[in-house]
Amino acid sequence: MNYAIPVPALWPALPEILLSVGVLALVLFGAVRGERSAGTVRLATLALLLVTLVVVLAMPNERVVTFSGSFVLDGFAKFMKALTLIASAAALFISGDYFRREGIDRFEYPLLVLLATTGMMVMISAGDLIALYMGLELLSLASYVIAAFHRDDARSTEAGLKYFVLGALSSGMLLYGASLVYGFTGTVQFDVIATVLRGDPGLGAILGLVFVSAGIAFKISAAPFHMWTPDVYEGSPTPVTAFFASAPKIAAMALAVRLFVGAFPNILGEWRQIVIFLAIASMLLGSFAAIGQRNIKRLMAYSSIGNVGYALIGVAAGTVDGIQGVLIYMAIYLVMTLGAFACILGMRRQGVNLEGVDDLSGLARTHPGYAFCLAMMMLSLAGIPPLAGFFSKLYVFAAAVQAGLTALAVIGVVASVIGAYYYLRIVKVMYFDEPTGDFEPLPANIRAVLAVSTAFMLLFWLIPAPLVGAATVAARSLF
Amino acid sequence: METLLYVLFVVLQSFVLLSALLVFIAYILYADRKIWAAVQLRRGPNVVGPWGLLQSFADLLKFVLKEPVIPASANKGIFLIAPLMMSVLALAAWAVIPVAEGWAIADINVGILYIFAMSSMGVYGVIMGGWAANSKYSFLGALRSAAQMVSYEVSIGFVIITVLMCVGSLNLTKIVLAQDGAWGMLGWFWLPLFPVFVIFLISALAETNRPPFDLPEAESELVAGYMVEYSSTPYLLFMLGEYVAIMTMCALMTILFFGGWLSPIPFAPFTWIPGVIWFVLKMSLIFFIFAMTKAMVPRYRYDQLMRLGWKVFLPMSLVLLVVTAGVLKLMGWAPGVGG
Amino acid sequence: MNSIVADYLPLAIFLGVALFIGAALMIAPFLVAYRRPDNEKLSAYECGFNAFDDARMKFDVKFYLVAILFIIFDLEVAFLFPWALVFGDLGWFGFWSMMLFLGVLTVGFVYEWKKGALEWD
Amino acid sequence: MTIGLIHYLVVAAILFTLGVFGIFLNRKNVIVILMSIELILLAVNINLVSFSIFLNDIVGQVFALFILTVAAAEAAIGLAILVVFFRNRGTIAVEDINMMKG
Amino acid sequence: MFGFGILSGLLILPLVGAAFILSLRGDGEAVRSNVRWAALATTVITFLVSLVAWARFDLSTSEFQLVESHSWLTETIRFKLGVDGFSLPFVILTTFLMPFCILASWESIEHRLKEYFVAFLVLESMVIGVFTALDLFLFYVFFEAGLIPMFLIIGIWGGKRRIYAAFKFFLYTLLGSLLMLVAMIAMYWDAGTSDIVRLMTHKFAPHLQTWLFLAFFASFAVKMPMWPVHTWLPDAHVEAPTAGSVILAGILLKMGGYGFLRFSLPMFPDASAYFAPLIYSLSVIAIIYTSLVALMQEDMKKLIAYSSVAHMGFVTMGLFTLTAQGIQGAMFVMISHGLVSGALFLCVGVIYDRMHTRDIAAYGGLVDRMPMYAVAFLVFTMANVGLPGTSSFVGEFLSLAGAFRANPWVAFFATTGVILSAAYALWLYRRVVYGEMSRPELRSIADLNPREIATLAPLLLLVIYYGFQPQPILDAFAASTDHLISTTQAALSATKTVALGVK
Repeated sequence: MNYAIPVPALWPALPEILLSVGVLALVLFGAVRGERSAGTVRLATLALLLVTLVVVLAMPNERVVTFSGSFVLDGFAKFMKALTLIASAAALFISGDYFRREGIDRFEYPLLVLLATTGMMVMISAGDLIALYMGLELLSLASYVIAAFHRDDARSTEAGLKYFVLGALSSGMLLYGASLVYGFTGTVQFDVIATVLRGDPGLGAILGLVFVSAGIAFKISAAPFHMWTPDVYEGSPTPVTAFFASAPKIAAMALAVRLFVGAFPNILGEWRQIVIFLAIASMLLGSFAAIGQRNIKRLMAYSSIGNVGYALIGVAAGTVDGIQGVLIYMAIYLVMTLGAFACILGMRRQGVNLEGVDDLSGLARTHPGYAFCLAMMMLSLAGIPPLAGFFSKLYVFAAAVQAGLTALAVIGVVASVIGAYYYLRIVKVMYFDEPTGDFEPLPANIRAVLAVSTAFMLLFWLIPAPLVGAATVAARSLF
Repeated sequence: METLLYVLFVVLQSFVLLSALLVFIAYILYADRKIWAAVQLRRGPNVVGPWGLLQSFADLLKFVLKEPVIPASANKGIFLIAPLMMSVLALAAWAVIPVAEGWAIADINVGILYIFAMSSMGVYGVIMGGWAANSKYSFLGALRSAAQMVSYEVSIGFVIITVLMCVGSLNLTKIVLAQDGAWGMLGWFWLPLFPVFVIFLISALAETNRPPFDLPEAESELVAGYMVEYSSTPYLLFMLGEYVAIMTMCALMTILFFGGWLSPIPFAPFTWIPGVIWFVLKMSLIFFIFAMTKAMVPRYRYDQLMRLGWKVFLPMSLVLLVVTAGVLKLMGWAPGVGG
Repeated sequence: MNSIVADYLPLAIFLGVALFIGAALMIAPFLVAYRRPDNEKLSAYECGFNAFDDARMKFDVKFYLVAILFIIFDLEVAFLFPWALVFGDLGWFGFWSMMLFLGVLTVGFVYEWKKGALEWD
Repeated sequence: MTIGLIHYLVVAAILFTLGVFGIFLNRKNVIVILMSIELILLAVNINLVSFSIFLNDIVGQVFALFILTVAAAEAAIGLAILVVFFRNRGTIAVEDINMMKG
Repeated sequence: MFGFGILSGLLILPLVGAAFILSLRGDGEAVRSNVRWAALATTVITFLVSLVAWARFDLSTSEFQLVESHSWLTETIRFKLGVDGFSLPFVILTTFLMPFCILASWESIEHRLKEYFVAFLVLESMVIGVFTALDLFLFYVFFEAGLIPMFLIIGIWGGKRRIYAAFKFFLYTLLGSLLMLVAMIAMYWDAGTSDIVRLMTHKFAPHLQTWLFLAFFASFAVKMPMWPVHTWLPDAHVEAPTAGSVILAGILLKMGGYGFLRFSLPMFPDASAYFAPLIYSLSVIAIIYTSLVALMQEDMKKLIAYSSVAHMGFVTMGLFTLTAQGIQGAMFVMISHGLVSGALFLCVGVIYDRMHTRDIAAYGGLVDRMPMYAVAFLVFTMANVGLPGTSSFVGEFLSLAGAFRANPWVAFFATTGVILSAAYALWLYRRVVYGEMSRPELRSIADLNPREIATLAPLLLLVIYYGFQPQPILDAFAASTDHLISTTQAALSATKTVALGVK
């Protein structure tokens, strides 16, 4: 027996390699330089993320498989990786002021974000269950830590603890499902699983699928597996919440798509029921539970649950158009969320960061531009055209109707009307109520993110082609 | 029927091995005290039996007859299980040690992993005992002891890996046989892997809480560490566990670095001597080093101890591992399983 | 009897015998020794004082750090075992993979060192 | 009676269920939750290893090894967060993890 | 260069004006004046451009004209604009009413002037988009996007219960139109295109038509509004500022009618025929019931709002008769109502600006102090009643005639509605303009100022002009109406033939 393994093609994993090497180098740099290096490390991390983004974009669209099938590079991976990188970079970009002012500006934060990003990239490119698990855990472990990053704050640590417990539980479920899938199909590789399951899948594999779905539902915070989300979003430091709401969602959704469409395309009937259930539960819960919220971060948590529900509609369709819809949805959701969180980060009065919806009252008087941006984010989240958020919903609904899931689309529509109520409430507070106090001027980086995201929201409908085209290419690569 | 006979046979074997081991330990204890005494120009045990040779047995009797005190605030179940666990786990390691070719109760193919596991589990006994006693001295002693044991275990792990790379098997017999060759004791691993051997030796001292690393039970600081509340045979079992662990370490060193039962000079008159004699001799020799260290070296401070473990031994063993791997690979000396 | 059981049965038996010896020693004094407990005897030892405060107190987080570090490095060893076993048959790719792995760990180690996780004073 | 795959699977399923229930029904101590999580991962490993033997395919064991490692890292991080939480709140009782509600 | 035509120009012009207003800095009186003039100039220019479009429009054909098409979401979902005889009058109506809205807001809006005019201009652009869009999804985008500025207009510059009204307005409309969105998607997949022109010739299966019709109905009925989903309208009208009410009644309500004409009738002829009795019933209920409700109102705006609902009942009734008279009548009612109801709200605004109350009981005897106002108000009240010689008469008469052909009973009940409308409108007029001048504050009330005259006079002239000369308007959509009738009837008979053939 000879164990000598030929060297696999490394270039498809170049982005991941870059990020990993970057993390290691920056860890050393930070460790040697000490606490003063926080700013430098953040800048370097941003630069690294952008360089990686360029590398990702330079990758070919054709499907390349390496590391004995564990690693897949295709158009889908490219698209999702680009989104993830943008999300991480933006979330990091707006974090600096907050951490500095809270006095927790340590160089570990950018590095943990970087590690989480690496994990997400691995997840997105996963070609088998092991790679998937490794990526997922790299992401999760880093996430648990940054949730509790404000280690002297009781809420932050509680958020970290909750996230950890439920995250670990969900990993456990996912793994249990994965072990069953492995056992009953005899392989961990997605494409082989797909081939094996062509005939009668058998109870064992279905059971595995159920557990895997539950685990994924946890990770994307789809109801009824969402319990951790509101607490974690509320408790974590705001930039961390911004990060949680953007990048990992995208990666987890990519994971769901990879698994469902990549590994289980032949038992679509089985998983579609699960996904439909998750979608409906998430949309309704996201709409109803958010109505009573007074904390804007908590509100955004429910909003994100609802948004996952809409994105899952596209997954449930299981067609090229459905996946395309999911991709567009996630891309637009990303911009909206980052914009919204940039606004939330700007809510600062007398050195204290505020989180109450009521603190926004009369913002349109005191900061018209700021209020306008936030209003655009909220209306876009509510799915009002011509803002980009409408188109994200349009594509998933379209896919659902095409796949014969009209009832699902109708439920989605009803849920989005209910959801519109609480988004409008924020607009109302800002525009209709009297001001109660003034915020500090917005830092330049938040201004920049706000400007870009608002412009995106407003102008997407005029120039949708680049995103839509890219999503189409990406979605096709899976089929 | 056949199975039953086999089981009985193994039980018998186990009894023989364990008895021999315990008797050996009785004399090792005696030797320990004698050597210590000699270095300090005392006489050591000399009353019970000729030259005090039966001292250890008298001690045993005394332990059994002493009142077993269980503190009122202690967690009784765990308090009693801890010493039992410590000693049984230490003894269990001996199931796989080949004292001579084929002379092992179970010659399993992951022998070294098994020993590694068993010796690691000793820390549970320490923690449980220290915690269950519900006394500050024992609690602190247990923490210190646990931290110390795990710190050095890391280096020991690396050392074992280094040796394994030269062997290509986890089976203890194969490790010994890999050192067999025309060069005799010069072909054993202690010579080519000398720095690794030194690390292992010192780590073994720390791992077994031997002086100069006996911080957890240092009488000047913690009275008797995690054992402070113990008396009678529970105390005896802790002591027994420690000494068995020391013996295990000696045996392990013998196997890993000194060719196990092999004769140091690989020709006629010496090869006639049974392997078990060589094995015991080598163990005794290593123990002599242990005893002399105890007698001569002053005790470390706790921070020095941890510094040594983490900042000296860990990087050193890691570097040695990499260097060894590199050399083996470059020279093509690495053994193949079936290439 | 299949081979795994054949290999490990003696182990179990040996363990049983060791347990028997240990338990016998443990029980012996309870049967034969003199026993007369009193309050002083049963209270926790504290250099002659009456014990104040619970013994299960907060302790230095350093111990905990050591435990975490230990887990990390011991697991590293868990990966090294199979690697070392087939070391001779591994190609250069296998060799460098592990070197990379060790390198990553070393970076983590340097980080800990610099962060002062290894200081005891 | 020979011990076959199904027995291993049943044991794993029982352990898994115990773990899940341990998380949801436990109302006392967070450490118990951590232990339950380990129990779940243990169940997974039993599954993987027995499947690996049964299928005569090494991948399952490789997977199990990865899980072991990650589980340890997970436990380390979990405990670290728990320590920080304890420092802030002075308790690790499950019912005290309640600062945020709604 | 990019092939953008005059219709895009119409869309963009108000936005350009809005951008310009946004770029003005400061809050001084000079700036406020600039903002007003800029807004007025923008709307006037837009109106002039729309006249150009009218001039270029060929009345003799039912084809879509001034068409422009750019790639948009996909190759099949395009950014396509164009007008035909049905949509052009609405475009003109919109651009025409806008300057009056601006004028009406000249002084009554005191705070956040800039945002106000920006919202109006954006709203104008969106409304023009609705009437010119030739792609389902593009239509939907404009249709919904108008909600945002309207929401803000009601919510920021409205009356006491503005927040409640704004939310009600928004959520009602949103729910209806999102159902329509699902239907649009279904149409897209069924026909493989979202091009309205091509969809008009696509034959949807009758079963599918039913569902699509209901979904579109959900949206347009709310927008119209039809009884019983009209309840948002009185709230919105009452709370909105004057100009907001004008836009709402004058233009936004017409989107529903336009939607029926553009989608329901030509695309789902079978379903339209099938549901016509339902629509008749709802229309008749709306006409009679809301007229009765209007009688009970103490609030002037609310009264006019209910009267709008009643008039919209004529529109739906006329449309679903599927006769030439009915459709022409409905179109005419819509346009005339745009002028008349707008003017009535402006009239209310005039006295509201002076007295800050809309309570009917608070007024009385205005004729003594405000003779000019009394005349103008009289004309518009008459027009609202549908007296011959005003534009409303033509529309109501035509739609009643159509209804009579389709179903005499419907026409009979609708006629009662006309009588009731006379009752409430005249009663309103009597209570406000005649009677005792009970309150001392009224003694010093001033008559129309030049700005108000400039606002009301053109409307007054048009209302009377079209009352005598309806032909120019009727000509505008004559060709389109004929085309619609012929294709619809053809489709209906085709379905019948198929049904008979199967039997």
